[in-house]
Amino acid sequence: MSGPNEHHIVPLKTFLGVFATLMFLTVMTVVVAQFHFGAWNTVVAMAIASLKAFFVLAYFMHLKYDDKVFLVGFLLSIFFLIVMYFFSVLDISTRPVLNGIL
Amino acid sequence: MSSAPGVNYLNEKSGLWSWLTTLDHKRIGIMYMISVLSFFAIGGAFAMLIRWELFGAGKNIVDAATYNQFMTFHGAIMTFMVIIPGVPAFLGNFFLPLMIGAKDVAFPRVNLLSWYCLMVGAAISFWSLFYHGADTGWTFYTPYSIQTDNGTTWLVAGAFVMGFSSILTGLNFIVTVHKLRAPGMTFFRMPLFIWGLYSTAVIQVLATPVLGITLLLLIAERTMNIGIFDPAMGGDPVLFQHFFWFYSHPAVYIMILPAMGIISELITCYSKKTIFGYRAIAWSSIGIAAVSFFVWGHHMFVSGQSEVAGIVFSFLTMLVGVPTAIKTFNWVATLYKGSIEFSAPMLFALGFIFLFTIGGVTGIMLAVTAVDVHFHDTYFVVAHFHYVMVGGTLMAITGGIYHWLPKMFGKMYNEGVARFSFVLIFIGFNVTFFPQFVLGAMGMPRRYYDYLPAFEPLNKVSSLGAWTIGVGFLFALYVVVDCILRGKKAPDNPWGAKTLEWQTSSPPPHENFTTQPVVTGGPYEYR
Amino acid sequence: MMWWLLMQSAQANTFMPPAATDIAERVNSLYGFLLWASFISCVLVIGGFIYFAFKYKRRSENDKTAYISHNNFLEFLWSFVPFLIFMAVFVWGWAIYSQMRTFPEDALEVHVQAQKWSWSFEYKNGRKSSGELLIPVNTPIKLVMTSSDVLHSFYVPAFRAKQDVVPGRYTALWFKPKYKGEYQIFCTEYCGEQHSGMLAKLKVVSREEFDDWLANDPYKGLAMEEVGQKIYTARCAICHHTNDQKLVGPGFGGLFGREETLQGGEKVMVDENYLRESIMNPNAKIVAGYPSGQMPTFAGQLSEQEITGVIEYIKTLK
Amino acid sequence: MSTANTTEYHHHTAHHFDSADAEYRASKLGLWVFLMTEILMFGGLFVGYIIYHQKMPETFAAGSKFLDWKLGSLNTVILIFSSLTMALSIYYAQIGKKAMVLYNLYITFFCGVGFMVVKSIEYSHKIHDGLLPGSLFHHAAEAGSAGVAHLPIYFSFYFVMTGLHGSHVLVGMGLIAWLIVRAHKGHFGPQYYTPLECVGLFWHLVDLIWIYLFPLLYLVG
Repeated sequence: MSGPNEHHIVPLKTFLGVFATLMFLTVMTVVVAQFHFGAWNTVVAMAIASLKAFFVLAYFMHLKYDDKVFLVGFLLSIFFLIVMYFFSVLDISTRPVLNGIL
Repeated sequence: MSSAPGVNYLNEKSGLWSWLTTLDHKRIGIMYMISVLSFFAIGGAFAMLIRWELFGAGKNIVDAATYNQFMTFHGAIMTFMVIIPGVPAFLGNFFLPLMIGAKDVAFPRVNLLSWYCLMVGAAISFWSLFYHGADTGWTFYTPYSIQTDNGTTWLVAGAFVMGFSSILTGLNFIVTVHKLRAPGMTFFRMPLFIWGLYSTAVIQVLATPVLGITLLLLIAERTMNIGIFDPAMGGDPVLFQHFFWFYSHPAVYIMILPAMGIISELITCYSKKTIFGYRAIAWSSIGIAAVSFFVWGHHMFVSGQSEVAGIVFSFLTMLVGVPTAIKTFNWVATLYKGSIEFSAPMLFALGFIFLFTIGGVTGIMLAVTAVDVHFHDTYFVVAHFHYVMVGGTLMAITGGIYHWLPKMFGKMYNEGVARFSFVLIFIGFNVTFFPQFVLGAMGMPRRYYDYLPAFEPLNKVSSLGAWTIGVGFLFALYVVVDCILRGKKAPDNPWGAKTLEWQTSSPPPHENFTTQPVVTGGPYEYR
Repeated sequence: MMWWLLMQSAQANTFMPPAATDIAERVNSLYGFLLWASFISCVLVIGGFIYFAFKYKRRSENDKTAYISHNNFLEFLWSFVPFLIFMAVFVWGWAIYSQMRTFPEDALEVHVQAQKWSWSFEYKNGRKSSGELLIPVNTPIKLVMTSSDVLHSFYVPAFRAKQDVVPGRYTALWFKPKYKGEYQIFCTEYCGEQHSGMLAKLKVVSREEFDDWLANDPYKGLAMEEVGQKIYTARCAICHHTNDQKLVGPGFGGLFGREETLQGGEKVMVDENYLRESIMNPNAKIVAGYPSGQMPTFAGQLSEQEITGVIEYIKTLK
Repeated sequence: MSTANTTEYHHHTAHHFDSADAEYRASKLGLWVFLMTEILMFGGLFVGYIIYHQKMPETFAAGSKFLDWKLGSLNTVILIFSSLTMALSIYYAQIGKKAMVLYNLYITFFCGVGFMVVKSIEYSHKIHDGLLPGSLFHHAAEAGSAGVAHLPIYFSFYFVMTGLHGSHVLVGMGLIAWLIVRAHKGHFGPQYYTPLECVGLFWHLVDLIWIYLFPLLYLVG
């Protein structure tokens, strides 16, 4: 067992680097939104957002250094969200055309 | 903080204030016990009134509007205030730390907060009665729940707050199991009740927030008419059902998984035999918890859900049947070559297997799409889930209360009356709900205030049975009160059980164990 | 042989109403199989534990018990065998379910409109009826259904047919009745105060009788208030008495010509205009003591003749 | 600020934990479990949003035109910066610079204030224009010939999602204020910074949710 002293300390430089990356990605997402890729706009926006989320999670939230239980928990909650989305859409997208009034 | 002999968690401090501000998991467990039993009495009273109204066709005691309120409050109280907190928050709170050899749960303040959430949520729910009550059924289906002109918003808000209680309990249990096990208590040395509670906690944490957001949207729907679930505004009412059942189906397992855990404890203890297939039962708890998130659409086979979705959900529902079957067979196998004592808790455990088996096989019937089309929203469904929730969970809670009364209060209960209460409840239960299977097959829809004359004889039988259950539970209540007030002093381990909670004094001291227990083997080493 | 006997007896509609379509008979066979499979499993499990419980009853406090931790073969067996049975009934159910969901091309379409708390039906030629669905025997019928207020569910037990009726979209249901007769229609999705009264009759008649009926003007030779009385029975009686007793809404007896106080304190005279407005736009002027939102609109559902008929009928109720 | 001079604060480990470290680890696990519930609660909303976005893309495209992406971007920058300062406050606690802990907490708090100010400017515009959820909606775009069906639903999602997020920012600000009070008393140092770490995780999650909300609501059209 390690005391709190031995907890991993992320160096200051890493934090500043992550911040710069996040700023850059924010500019990117705004710039990219000006182009019209049709349905791909959402995909690109979500991809950039997920990249940003990765940096926040890995460094600001220390997931990269911490107990892997936290990572498992986080992924578990994302997984069940996908389950919720998948099965709801499975219903909605396969309803017969007759029902397409909405 | 070693305590003097004779000092235990009950008498170490006194006064109402010391209870309301306590951080001891055992005292919080007792407070949950009092509240859950009170809610059970209220919900039970509604059940008695429902069966009185349904005793004959036409009006018996109240009009249709009032009946719908009875039906709604019976459902909402029994699910949100009785069965969901019943096992985890009451028995779990008291025994989880004891059974893993911990001094308390990980976050005692959060634990107390969860009790207050339940109380405040319940108060808000009952507040709806000042606004003409609520008549949506506990499922709050839109758009009826948006349109109905009464206190439904309060009931929904109450359920929302009670959701926090459930989440906080689950959170506490997960951390406690991970971080506070006694030395030597590996995951696979934990009693199966703990496995049940742990898998329940996972569901509580992962599913309840979705109920929270759904109810929040429903409140917004009723106050601002936001239209997300309202077809009049372009919303999709069937999506509400998806959101609702995404929580509420796993919630069914919040109700039954810890009850199954209790049964594993009772069966081993009263047959003095190690559990058959420990790992299979432990893993099946986790398996049920995981698969429970994939099956919610079986509540929606005729809701306007697509055919493809119906078939996929039917298939996945079958998968949940397998671990459930495993548990049942393993309990039966545990009895083989045991030394079985027909004490009251064991009778409840055996009663559980009896009723749960019937509840289980009818569950498979309902999971078959083509057959469910006929049974959906009929009394067959009502009978099925009462067999599981009452015949399962409530039988387990009652058996568990008897089993652990000596530990909780340090006193013995009246075995004779306890067995008598079992007989009444068991017989009354079957008389009430078996005819409802037949009524459902005949085609009587649920949530009906009035019915066709053809349904009358069986409804009469059912009502008579319901009152028998009511009397049975009064006897059970007598056993509990009598034990607390007049019971003979109990030894530390009256049943010769092997799990850790019996290795400390009865009632346990403030920090549960005077010396830190060290675990060297499995939980049921009856050799 | 034994098995055949069992299956035969199971098919005899155990507790269910007599099956009146081919699909209902197929559901019955599956249900029969499930009943027997369930019965046998219950006997095995329940019989098993009762036998063990008595055989290994505690003799003394010092009983020695066998230490049996697990048995992989047994555990595999009782996981795998149920799994096979579950898969079998799943596939069997799937087969029948997809027949229920596959609509025949040549089906006779009837439009079903559900609202609190009545069923009304409209045929292709514009013929309407309420409270009674008349269909020809041995013809596939497709119901295209929608609701104008909340969820309802259309259920005919004898056909093993059920489908929720959802506002804002159409859902559909089909069946092909084999026998002439009268069947019960229930609403099986909770829809408020008179949910249990939201019933209707389904009459299966011969093709000729049906064609006659379809071509008929239902109100031929009836006086206005008689037209109104018919509508009253099918659509209004669930909430309004003919005397002056309150049910869900006010009783119609003595209503006409009375002065009522509205929720805001305003007074209104119950005349033809007020009655018409209350039928078409029920929430515009609610009399004090009644909740709003209970009554659905009948605009677009009743013809001019029918509305006038209802008003005239109310006038006759003293 | 003379916090460094006060006598060393000694945190009492709760009686049921073996060590301060066990308590630290348990607290963090508890907080992560709590974050899982937050993810699922917001996630439910996101699922609803995506489903409706797929169902009525024109409505959502038209709706997002009414939002000011510049204000949205400004708020994104503010929140990410506050996440940085929050992380730095923990960093300085770990290396024992108590004054820097305080500065960073103050900056984080005022970033929260800034976020809420921008948010309230946006809200008051929407309220003024009648771009409100559901039946409260009374903007001309719905009635006009160029109107899009179901536009109120877009604003239902907008207000529910940003409202719920905003309430989380407020809660986070309250927690940071509490941290500031404790930091003034010199409670945090290399030996004990559990509250900083836990509130920090919560604050980052609020940031994380905004990272998804911003493109979904303001940009994707």
